[in-house]
Amino acid sequence: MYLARIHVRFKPGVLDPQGTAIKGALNQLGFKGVKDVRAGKLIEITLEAEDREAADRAVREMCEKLLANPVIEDFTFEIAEENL
Amino acid sequence: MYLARIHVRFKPGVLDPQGTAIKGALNQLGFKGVKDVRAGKLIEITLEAEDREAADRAVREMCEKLLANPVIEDFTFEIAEENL
Amino acid sequence: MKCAVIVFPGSNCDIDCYHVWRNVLGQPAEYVFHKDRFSPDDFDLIILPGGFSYGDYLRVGAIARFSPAMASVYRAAEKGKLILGICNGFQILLESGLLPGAMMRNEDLKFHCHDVYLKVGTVDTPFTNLYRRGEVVRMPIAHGEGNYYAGRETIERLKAEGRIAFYYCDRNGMVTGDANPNGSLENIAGILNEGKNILGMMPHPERCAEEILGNTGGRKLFESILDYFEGRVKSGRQG
Amino acid sequence: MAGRDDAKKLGLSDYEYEEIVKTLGREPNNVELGMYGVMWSEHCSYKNSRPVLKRFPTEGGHVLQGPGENAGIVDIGDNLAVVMKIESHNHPSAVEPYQGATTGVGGIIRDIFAMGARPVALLDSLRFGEPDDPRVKYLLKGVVSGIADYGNCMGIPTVGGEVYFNEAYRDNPLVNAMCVGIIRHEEIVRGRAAGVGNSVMLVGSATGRDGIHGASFASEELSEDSTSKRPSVQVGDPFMEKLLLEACLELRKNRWVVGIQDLGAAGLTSACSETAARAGTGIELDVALVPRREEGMTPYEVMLSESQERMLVIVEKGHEEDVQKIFEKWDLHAVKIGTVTGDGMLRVLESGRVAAEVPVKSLADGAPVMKREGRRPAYIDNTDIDYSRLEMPSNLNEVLLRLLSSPNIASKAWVYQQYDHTVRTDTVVSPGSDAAVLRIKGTRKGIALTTDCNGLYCYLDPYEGGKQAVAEAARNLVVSGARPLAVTDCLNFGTPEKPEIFYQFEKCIDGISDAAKALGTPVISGNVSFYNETKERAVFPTPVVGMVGLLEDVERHCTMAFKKEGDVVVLLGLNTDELGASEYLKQIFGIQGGRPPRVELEREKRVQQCCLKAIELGLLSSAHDISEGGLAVALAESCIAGGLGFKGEIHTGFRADALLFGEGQSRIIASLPQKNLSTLIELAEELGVEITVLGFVYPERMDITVKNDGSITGRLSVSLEKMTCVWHDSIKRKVEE
Ligand SMILES: Nc1ncnc2c1ncn2[C@@H]1O[C@H](COP(=O)(O)OP(=O)(O)O)[C@@H](O)[C@H]1O
Ligand SMILES: [Mg+2]
Repeated sequence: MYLARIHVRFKPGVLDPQGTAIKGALNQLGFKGVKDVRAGKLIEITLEAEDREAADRAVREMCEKLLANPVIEDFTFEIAEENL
Repeated sequence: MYLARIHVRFKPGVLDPQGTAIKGALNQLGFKGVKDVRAGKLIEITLEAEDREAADRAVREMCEKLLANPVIEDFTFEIAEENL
Repeated sequence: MKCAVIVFPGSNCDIDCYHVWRNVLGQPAEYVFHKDRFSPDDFDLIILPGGFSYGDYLRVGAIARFSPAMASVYRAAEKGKLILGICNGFQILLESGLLPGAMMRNEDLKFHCHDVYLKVGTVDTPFTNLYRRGEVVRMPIAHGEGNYYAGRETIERLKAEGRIAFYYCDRNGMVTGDANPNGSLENIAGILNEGKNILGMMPHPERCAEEILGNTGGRKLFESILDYFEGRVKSGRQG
Repeated sequence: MAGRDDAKKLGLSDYEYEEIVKTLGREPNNVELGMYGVMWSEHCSYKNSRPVLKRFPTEGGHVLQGPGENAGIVDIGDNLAVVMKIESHNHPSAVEPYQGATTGVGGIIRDIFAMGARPVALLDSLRFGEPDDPRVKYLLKGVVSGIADYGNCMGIPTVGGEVYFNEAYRDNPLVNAMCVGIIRHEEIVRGRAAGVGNSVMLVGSATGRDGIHGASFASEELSEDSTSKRPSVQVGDPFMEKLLLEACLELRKNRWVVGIQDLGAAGLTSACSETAARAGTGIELDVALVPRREEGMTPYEVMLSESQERMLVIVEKGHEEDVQKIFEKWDLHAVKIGTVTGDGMLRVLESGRVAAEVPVKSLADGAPVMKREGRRPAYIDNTDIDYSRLEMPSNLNEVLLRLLSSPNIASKAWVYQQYDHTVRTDTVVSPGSDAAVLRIKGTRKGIALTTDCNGLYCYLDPYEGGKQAVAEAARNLVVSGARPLAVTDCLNFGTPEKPEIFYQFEKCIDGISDAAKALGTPVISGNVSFYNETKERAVFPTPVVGMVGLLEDVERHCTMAFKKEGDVVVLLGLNTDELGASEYLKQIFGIQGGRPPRVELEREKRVQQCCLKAIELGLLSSAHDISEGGLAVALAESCIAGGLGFKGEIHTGFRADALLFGEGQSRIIASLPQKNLSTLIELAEELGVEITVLGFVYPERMDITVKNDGSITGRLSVSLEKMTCVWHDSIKRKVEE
């Protein structure tokens, strides 16, 4: 069993209204040191696969096909093996 | 400058309709090996702080006060030092 | 002129679109369930209605595009059939690549339900031919993610090719920042594909097509479609 | 076995525990006790309120279903009926505003489609502390976006409601949601487990551990450690509910459907015992058959889970697969979990082994009724104000602007523009006027909807306040052109064990009952929410009245907006010298006191008849009832809504501020073309209604001169632009700054 942790982020240059709002709220709460906030998605997938490489291939395909929108988003992921 | 990467997830047992919908879509797309999907948030914060410990303290407080909803969510984070 | 209204799980403007085409325009309409396929020749117009297909989970419109009915929509699109995506339907068209760009959350992160003014950007299309160029039309919006985004190049192309169907504007037709309800680039409210047989728009013409609703600004859009089609039938150019 | 101490932890008294032992003839086990704990909580059993609720008028020519089912039903002719109900989700929303509100909306929608009706509208009635408090802002934003996200996704327009701000609600916000459906008579389904041998099926979401003991939680005061009760908070999934809705509406078309019941508070326990109790049957079910979201759940947890988006369906034996087929189409599961029995027991098995066995009647209807005594609170007799000591403000323009920007009077657009109120293309009058009006496609008819209640009035005089809530609701419908039909009510109060609170409760109900009788609007459904109390402080008594009215011809609807320059503006009803409990006293003098305005029901009825008749005859251009802020604010609202002004002169024997800002009841301002005036005056005289010409619709400004015996006692002159500006953005400015 594999556990994939996927990060989906807005591409550089794409405005991130949610990140901006969070930054505003943090500053208002008194966190003055906050310079920048980016909001993205965390998607964690438990999957069965032949081996690590197959898992890797599958997850990449999932990201490309569904999990990230290439017009506005980038993705990265890491995969860990799980013993259940 | 520090870069904090924060993960916010639903607590175990809390309904995650988004994760369920993604899993359904992946299965429908033919990714049969997918056993479970959990959807969460990724928040990345660039902040200034005295030192690592101060950054750590600040980020923890942000999570508790704003970024995670303690009623239904847990958070974890990691902090890296950035040279700008 | 036969219209298909696609019903995705979570669609909720399907009955409204059906109602307008069937009862207001008096034309045949049918629902097509997302699990069903159809042939490109079965319908002359396909409407992708508003709503929250698949709960809008992950990204608006992202999951709907894989449904069997959408496979038929792609084929119909290729054959030049008219396709109208309203609100969530527009979002699905973007996700499926039938229209360029992407949709983001409204700039203020809030859902917006109110009337807006639209400036008609082009009248040289099957969907807008009865409007006057530059005409100001009032229509309701109701969305949380109508903040249109595309790369510079795409935007320039849309403009150059006359593919921006509607801009958000003020009551005098001025395209200003204040008149932009959601942060959409260039105040874009609706765009066309290259062939101009596909229109995606955030405002809801089906919600303003009857006197009793206090606004008939959207009715001309449906009448344009019918007019275009009947013109083609007459001149024998159908198909 | 479970003993007295366990009972106490579940909120059951020693006496109640004894009753349970007597009924069972033995000590209950842990599962059984848990089931009693929730079913006998106030939230499910109404044990404190039931005897008082009997005072409501619940019958009338149009009522097809009164209280006791999932929702009430009232006939509107053409073989159609309106299904409606209102419900509170106060406690969950205080802890987690977003999820609390979403699940509240989800729950009330299920009540409507459980009856077989398609939900066509939502309304929300909200109360918060003062909006400059950061915690209040957080609650308000969370609640509003929760309601929006759920209702919008369901495709049900949220067309009306209220928002009030008062310190009294600071720690206990009130979140009441009302849902309205339309149904053909033959499609009505009831929540009954009839027919021994029939199958009991569970449909919709899988069951998890969420919300266990939610009902008991709603039956307690909030305390510091309410936040540690957090597992009681459930997460809503509107997408799932949308599928469930469509599937259930397909299901209802079949004759073999015996009953449908939503799973709300107390989950399976409540759904099974109530459906069986209504039909006089029993149910045997096996928890092992219940689809789970989590592993290792005990029978206790399965029976008490309040996981959302689930329904119980009772079908004739042999039709289980037909049900499954319908649900499969919508990618939902439908599982047979049990059978209707004839022995009157709710028998819970776990893989065949008996885990609990309890008589359904005792669970559903057996909670010992508490005979509470009310005691008139001392404060009620100390609210008098010596008005002569209040100095008349020198600048009435400033007073008016101050009132228009008060969050209780200012535009609620910041709230309702987050709600989709135009989906379904039936919304003829959108939020922002007195009542929402919806057309009914395929007919000429329309319905009008509103919710109303002034908590301060109810606090200062519970009986008058209760009456006023009904009178105002009816008036809001009438000015929209609708004949009031029926009431659904949500009674929000403090802790009923306190005699002063119970007094408020009883008196409010008496007031509602008397007004409902007088106006011919029976109470067909409702909900009670007690324990809205923290740190010794209770909310204002807040009996929210939801009302539906009928327009035979929806084209003949009316709004409050002035329509045309030159129209005459008239007052129907009498101005009274009543400043008590007004927003004016609160905003300008910081006083929340005095006697609230009295409703004289006979006059109210006549004024309403006159207005309705005038609208039906097509005499009026606009009509608007006078409520918070009084005559001046009502005129300003008609100006703002129409983008026009007003100019007039008003004669009075009493103080100018009482005339302009007093909240005397049974008054309506209307505008009409000059040529209709004489007909209107005749009509008013015929019906014995006072009518006064106030002035005319003008462009751009509102100018009012108040005269007493020929001499000027007050003057208002404000530009439309100024009024619009302070009124329009006030809430947004307060909440978002
Ligand atoms: N929470 C809300 N949700 C939807 N509409 C609301 C809400 N609060 C107020 N409104 C709308 O704003 C308008 C004014 O509300 P209110 O001042 O309570 O009216 P009234 O005094 O006539 O009862 C009404 O149309 C009402 O439906
Ligand atoms: Mg009113």
